[in-house]
Amino acid sequence: MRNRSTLSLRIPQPHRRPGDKPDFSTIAIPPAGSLERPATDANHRDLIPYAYGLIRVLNEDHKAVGAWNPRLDPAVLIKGLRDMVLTRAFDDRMVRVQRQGKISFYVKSTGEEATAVAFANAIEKNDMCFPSYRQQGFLIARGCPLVEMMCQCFSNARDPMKGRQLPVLYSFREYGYFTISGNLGTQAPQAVGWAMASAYKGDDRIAVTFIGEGTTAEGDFHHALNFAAVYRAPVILNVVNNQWAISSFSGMAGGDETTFASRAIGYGLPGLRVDGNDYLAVYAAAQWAAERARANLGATVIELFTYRAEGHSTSDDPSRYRPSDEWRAWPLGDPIDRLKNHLIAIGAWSEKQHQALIDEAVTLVRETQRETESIGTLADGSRAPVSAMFEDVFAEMPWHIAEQKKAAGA
Amino acid sequence: MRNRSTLSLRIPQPHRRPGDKPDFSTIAIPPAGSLERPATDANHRDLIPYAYGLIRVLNEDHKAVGAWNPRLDPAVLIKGLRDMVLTRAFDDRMVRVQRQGKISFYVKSTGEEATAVAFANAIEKNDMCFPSYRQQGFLIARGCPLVEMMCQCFSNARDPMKGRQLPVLYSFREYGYFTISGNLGTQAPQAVGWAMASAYKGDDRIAVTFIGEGTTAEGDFHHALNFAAVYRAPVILNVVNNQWAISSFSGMAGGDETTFASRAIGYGLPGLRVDGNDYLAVYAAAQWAAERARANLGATVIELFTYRAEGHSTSDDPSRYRPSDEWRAWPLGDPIDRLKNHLIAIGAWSEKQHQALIDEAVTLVRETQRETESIGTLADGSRAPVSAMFEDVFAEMPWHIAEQKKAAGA
Amino acid sequence: MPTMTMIQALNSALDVMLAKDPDVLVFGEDIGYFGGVFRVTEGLQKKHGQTRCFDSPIGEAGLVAAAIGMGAYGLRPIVEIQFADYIYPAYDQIVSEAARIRYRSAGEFHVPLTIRTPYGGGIYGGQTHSQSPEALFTHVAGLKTVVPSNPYDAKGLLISAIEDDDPVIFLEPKRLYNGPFDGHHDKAVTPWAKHKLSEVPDGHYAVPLGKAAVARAGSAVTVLTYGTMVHVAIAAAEETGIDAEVVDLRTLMPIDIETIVRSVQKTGRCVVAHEATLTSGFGAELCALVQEHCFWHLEAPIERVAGWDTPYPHAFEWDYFPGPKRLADGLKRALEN
Amino acid sequence: MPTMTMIQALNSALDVMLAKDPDVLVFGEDIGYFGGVFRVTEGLQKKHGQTRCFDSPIGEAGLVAAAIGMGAYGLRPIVEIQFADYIYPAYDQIVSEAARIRYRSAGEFHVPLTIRTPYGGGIYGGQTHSQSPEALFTHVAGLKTVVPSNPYDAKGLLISAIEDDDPVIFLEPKRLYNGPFDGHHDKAVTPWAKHKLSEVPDGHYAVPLGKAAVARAGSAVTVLTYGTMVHVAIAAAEETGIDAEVVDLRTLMPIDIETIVRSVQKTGRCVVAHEATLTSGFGAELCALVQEHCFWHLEAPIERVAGWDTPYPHAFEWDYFPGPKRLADGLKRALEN
Ligand SMILES: Cc1ncc(C[n+]2csc(CCOP(=O)(O)OP(=O)(O)O)c2C)c(N)n1
Ligand SMILES: Cc1ncc(C[n+]2csc(CCOP(=O)(O)OP(=O)(O)O)c2C)c(N)n1
Ligand SMILES: [Mg+2]
Ligand SMILES: [Mg+2]
Repeated sequence: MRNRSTLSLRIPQPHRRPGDKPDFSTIAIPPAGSLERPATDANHRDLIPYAYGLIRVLNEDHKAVGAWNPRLDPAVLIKGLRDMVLTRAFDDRMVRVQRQGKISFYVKSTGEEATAVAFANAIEKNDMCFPSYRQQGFLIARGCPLVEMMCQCFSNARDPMKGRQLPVLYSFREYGYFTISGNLGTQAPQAVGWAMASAYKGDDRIAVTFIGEGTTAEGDFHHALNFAAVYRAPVILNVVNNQWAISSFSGMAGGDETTFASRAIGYGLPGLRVDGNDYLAVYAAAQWAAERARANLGATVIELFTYRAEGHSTSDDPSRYRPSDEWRAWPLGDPIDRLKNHLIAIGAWSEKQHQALIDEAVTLVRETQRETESIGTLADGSRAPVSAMFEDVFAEMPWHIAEQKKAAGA
Repeated sequence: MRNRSTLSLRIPQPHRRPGDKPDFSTIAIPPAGSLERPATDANHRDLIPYAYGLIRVLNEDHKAVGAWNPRLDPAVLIKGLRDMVLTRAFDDRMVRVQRQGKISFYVKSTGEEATAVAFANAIEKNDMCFPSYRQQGFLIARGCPLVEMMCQCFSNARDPMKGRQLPVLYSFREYGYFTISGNLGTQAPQAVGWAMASAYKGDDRIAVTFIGEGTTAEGDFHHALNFAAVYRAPVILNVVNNQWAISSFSGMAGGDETTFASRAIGYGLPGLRVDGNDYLAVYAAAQWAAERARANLGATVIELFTYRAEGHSTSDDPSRYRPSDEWRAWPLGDPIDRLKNHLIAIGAWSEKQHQALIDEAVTLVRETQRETESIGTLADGSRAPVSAMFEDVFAEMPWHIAEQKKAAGA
Repeated sequence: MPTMTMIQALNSALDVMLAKDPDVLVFGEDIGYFGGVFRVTEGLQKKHGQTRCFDSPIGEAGLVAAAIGMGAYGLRPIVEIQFADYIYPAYDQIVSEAARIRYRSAGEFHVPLTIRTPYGGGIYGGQTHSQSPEALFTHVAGLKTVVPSNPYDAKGLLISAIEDDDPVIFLEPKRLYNGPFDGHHDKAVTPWAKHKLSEVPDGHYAVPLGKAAVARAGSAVTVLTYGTMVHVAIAAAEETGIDAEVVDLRTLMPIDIETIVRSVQKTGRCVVAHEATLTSGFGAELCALVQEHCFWHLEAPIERVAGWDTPYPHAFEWDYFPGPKRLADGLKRALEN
Repeated sequence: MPTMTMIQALNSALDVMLAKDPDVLVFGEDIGYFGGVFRVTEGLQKKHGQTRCFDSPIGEAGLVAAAIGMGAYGLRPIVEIQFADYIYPAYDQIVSEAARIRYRSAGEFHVPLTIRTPYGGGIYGGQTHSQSPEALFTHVAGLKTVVPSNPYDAKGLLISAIEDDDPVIFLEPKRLYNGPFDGHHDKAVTPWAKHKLSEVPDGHYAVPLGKAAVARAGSAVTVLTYGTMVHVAIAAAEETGIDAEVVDLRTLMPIDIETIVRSVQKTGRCVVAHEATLTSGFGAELCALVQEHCFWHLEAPIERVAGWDTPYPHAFEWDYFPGPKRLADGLKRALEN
């Protein structure tokens, strides 16, 4: 008999828990500008290194460097900065509103604003977004009226979802924002189908979807990659790797073994790994992938490497499972600060202007809240009529639902 | 406005259909022995090239060459040859039996015998196989009595599955063969769980699973890869790429875009691409992966590149969707011929011995059929008692099933 | 009028809709070049082109999800699940997504999706080619569930399903594909051509969803059933001489309560029959509805005739299948009291 | 005896079984270090070790499949699905695999698997944190389905489920985790400590599967129910003064038909109640069973009180939830005739 070693079951564990010092020393951060920008029609095999690198544009001196620099007009950058600042102000306010018991639930995107905002600004207006629940920045960048978003969160009489969805699970067709599901991952292969439909019709619209790194473990992520590859669908599949999935660190989704961008390789798709807190890098990667998709060359997977700065949602207390000051140690910093510093470095912005921008955002959000509350809140009884509960199950109400509606006195 | 190209939907199509000449010119076949054999504890990143190469041992002169040569004793090879010949004889006979209306359904493994047989012979007896429906060679190599297999196919009174399963959907715990599901792909993540259990118990048993290339599109294949990677499970995940999934060519599963072995890369697993009709190459790859697994280094994905020589099942007529003589043009040949020629080339075998082996196999199968039919066939009324229909739904029969059993007069 | 088998009728429905509406497309495993394992899509790719009728990877969740995305874009996708037994991997996309998108988006998006799939036993398919999962869909708000029993209805109902703006689960009784089947497996197979409902117009017509048909008029007892079991029920009535009224429900959700109530109030007795396992089958809902709506008319307990509460075992095809004998027993029990 | 909340009782069941049987292990999303979003597994990883209680990737199909493989090896895995609403991706593995492996392998393999999952409404969870999918499991041959309504039963039933050699779907009424809830959402929350069934022994004990309990004795009408609705039914009886007998089914499959029949034969009237959508809900099966077994004792139609046939909408929590008022109306209707 051979001398056999005994097996043991390996359970991945993060190397930092509450009480530990934050430690990101194992994370390699290549210098900005170190990667070439390949042609958008490059063969996927030649793109493999991009799944393991990190596309970065903003360097330590706040300069935009290297081939991936999208060379954007300062006005374009200032719009992006404004969208991010507004997103953060909105998030901050909504959490406060939740703490006051005015809404039941909220999900912040703090620290990851660049991922959604840069994307929204880099693609075309009639492209379609299939979001998870953390891309409010996309909606804000697209100009969705804050009051509509807030009425949704308040489930009040003007909630465009008629009180049927949890706060944050928006649907805004007008702003190219698909109805958010509470079930993780389902949107990704739907985005592929939507993109296939655009190709089928001979249109030029592309789809963009966002999925959390934890959710890449769902079968639906695989289906998205596989269908996108097989039918060469014009879709961009973003993995927002914010390193946490509620209490589970990214290693639970396989992140200790390899990058999430590398998931693309096995389907013959390009996978780009991008500094998700670098507005310019995200913007550039989005442009690259959109150009490739529109040229009928199919899908791109983009891993947006970032950090979930706050709790998973208002129901979560992250200090139970990770050092509470980790975000401050996160080497890729804060996307808002980084873009602000860049704009200042190129002479297009100042601290004063920035403070004014924040003040303006905070005021706007405060006024929106006032307007929303003047319509009403679920807590004080403002909501869609009870009859709305029975509508839209089908296009036409069948007899049994009509009877139930009657029984409910609605 | 930018000048945009119009999108179009791409539907993959094989480059050969009925009436066309078989054409495998696009398939690159590297020479035998051209790949190094890496250490079994190599880092997965360094193994990426193996997902795109093709591990081959038997060369054009029927010699075993290169680092992957497992240097097996001729007696060991002759056992493998015998197992393959017997598998083919069994398959041939069962199809005839089906055509005679004695069984309802059958699935051949012709042309792919090496994939299952070499594996069975390369791993240990108490390792566990989670098969699809085309690994009868594994069972035969493990010494499962043919009469038990045949009784299952005949659904007769001695069918060990008590008439509950379609022919071919075996379960043989004694031979380390997990109960086959009619639902594709479900066995792969189950194999991972079984392997996790072995590791949990500190045992040294490993699991092996087989999945068709078409079935890699199921979510369960992804779950198998992901769970195997995350928990570093001692499991070997084989993809039998026989290039067809009923009428669908491998491009429908993404095979036009990249190799199936490369699916491993995105999970940080090694992926080996192997000449599936080269008994020695399959054996060697199995040994490599088993050694790695037993050393607590986790899973390996192996793409076994082969060709489905016959119809999908007895319900299928492949001449409807592919050139009927394709198999003859298949450049990797017939696994039985190749091993036979190798044994002859090394002076351990002769054409005469081979013919005797075939005759012996045919006789054995014929006698087994006689024995089986003497027990009976479903068509002539031999089967498990009707009460068997109601048993084993639960460990203990609940009242409502007992009542139904009574109502059925069973 | 031409006569058609159920396969031809379904093929014709797809053909008509592909020709009529450029937003209709059909995809699924093996359905393109090959024409499907039951040949329902035969010739459609050749006639309408590769992007109108094509193969899919073997990933039921992915294919339903892709169809949902297409539906959201504005297309009218029709997908085939090769056997109803293989629909479960897509169950989350069907239940959590297709069924709820209109509701959760307050009507901003909807999914005009048709999922066709062969169901039921009678072909020695064993436990994974014989299942009848209809009750798993009728429980889900937002789905319609349809089961035809003859070529004429099959075509008309499939056209209605495709034209419907909500997701429809369209269950095709595979044992009826090539001929009516009354459960007498030992008798010679009857061709559809001999059945009056095999006369099928070539062009477009619709059989409305939500409307049952009285397949056999009678006054002694009502049989509520659908799919293959319609023929079994008629056979049981003829053979026993029991004057049963056989209601072919055709659509399970929304159910045609009026036809049900009218019949049961007339007969005062009721048998519900399906191939699916008894417990929590759709027959349970029918029992509940009938006793709710017709309690004071019922002269005996409602009898259920159904598949046993076991998987569908290969060697026991005709012991499992609720054939004319079991149905006749059910009719007799319903008349006993 | 200590009093426990339902969470503590469930935690204690897991703790006892982890200590007793080295082949028991627990895994699921966020259940290891963190202790689960509802804290049911709190402290178990610390006490029993990382390989006994650990996190899983977010892939419900994968986690159930892995547990099936473990069960085949000889372990007794317990998995948590974070919310019952997220069980659908695992539906194929549950229905086609866990439920059928014993049968299809003729007993060679079996799967002693327990799937725990919080279900039901009452916490403003919206449509994807409030569902009651029990009927989707009771229809499947080979699965047992259990729903406790109090801490004592929760612990005893969970231990029975873990020790059972077949797969058990263990549905935990999440609204009862921290206290009994009778549907009066506007009243102050009652703690479990005030309820007699919060007295829970520390050690091992079993409440057998397949046995109902009479939660309130009565003679005017029988209420068949389970989970949260047990408390609602009791409240409705107390508040209306209707002498209802409330049967807490506890196990839905296999169902305790004797207790049901005994009660309905006594009262002659019956209401079935659940949170799940009405159509094809488990209440339909209860109606069918009751009218089959007690037809001649029934003095009025069986009434169903259930969730509406819509998704569970966030802003209409208490319009959707079948609270004491709807239950009282059901009782009255059952007594009217
Ligand atoms: C199918 C399904 N399983 C589980 C959940 C519960 N859940 C909600 S969010 C979440 C974590 C997701 O993490 P990740 O994908 O990384 O996204 P992030 O929250 O970090 O943006 C989990 C497990 C769910 N909503 N749906
Ligand atoms: C979930 C599921 N979907 C579809 C089928 C129908 N089906 C049976 S075999 C098969 C093709 C499988 O092809 P592949 O995986 O390449 O295996 P091979 O037959 O070539 O060995 C299909 C589609 C099934 N059995 N299960
Ligand atoms: Mg995350
Ligand atoms: Mg194949």
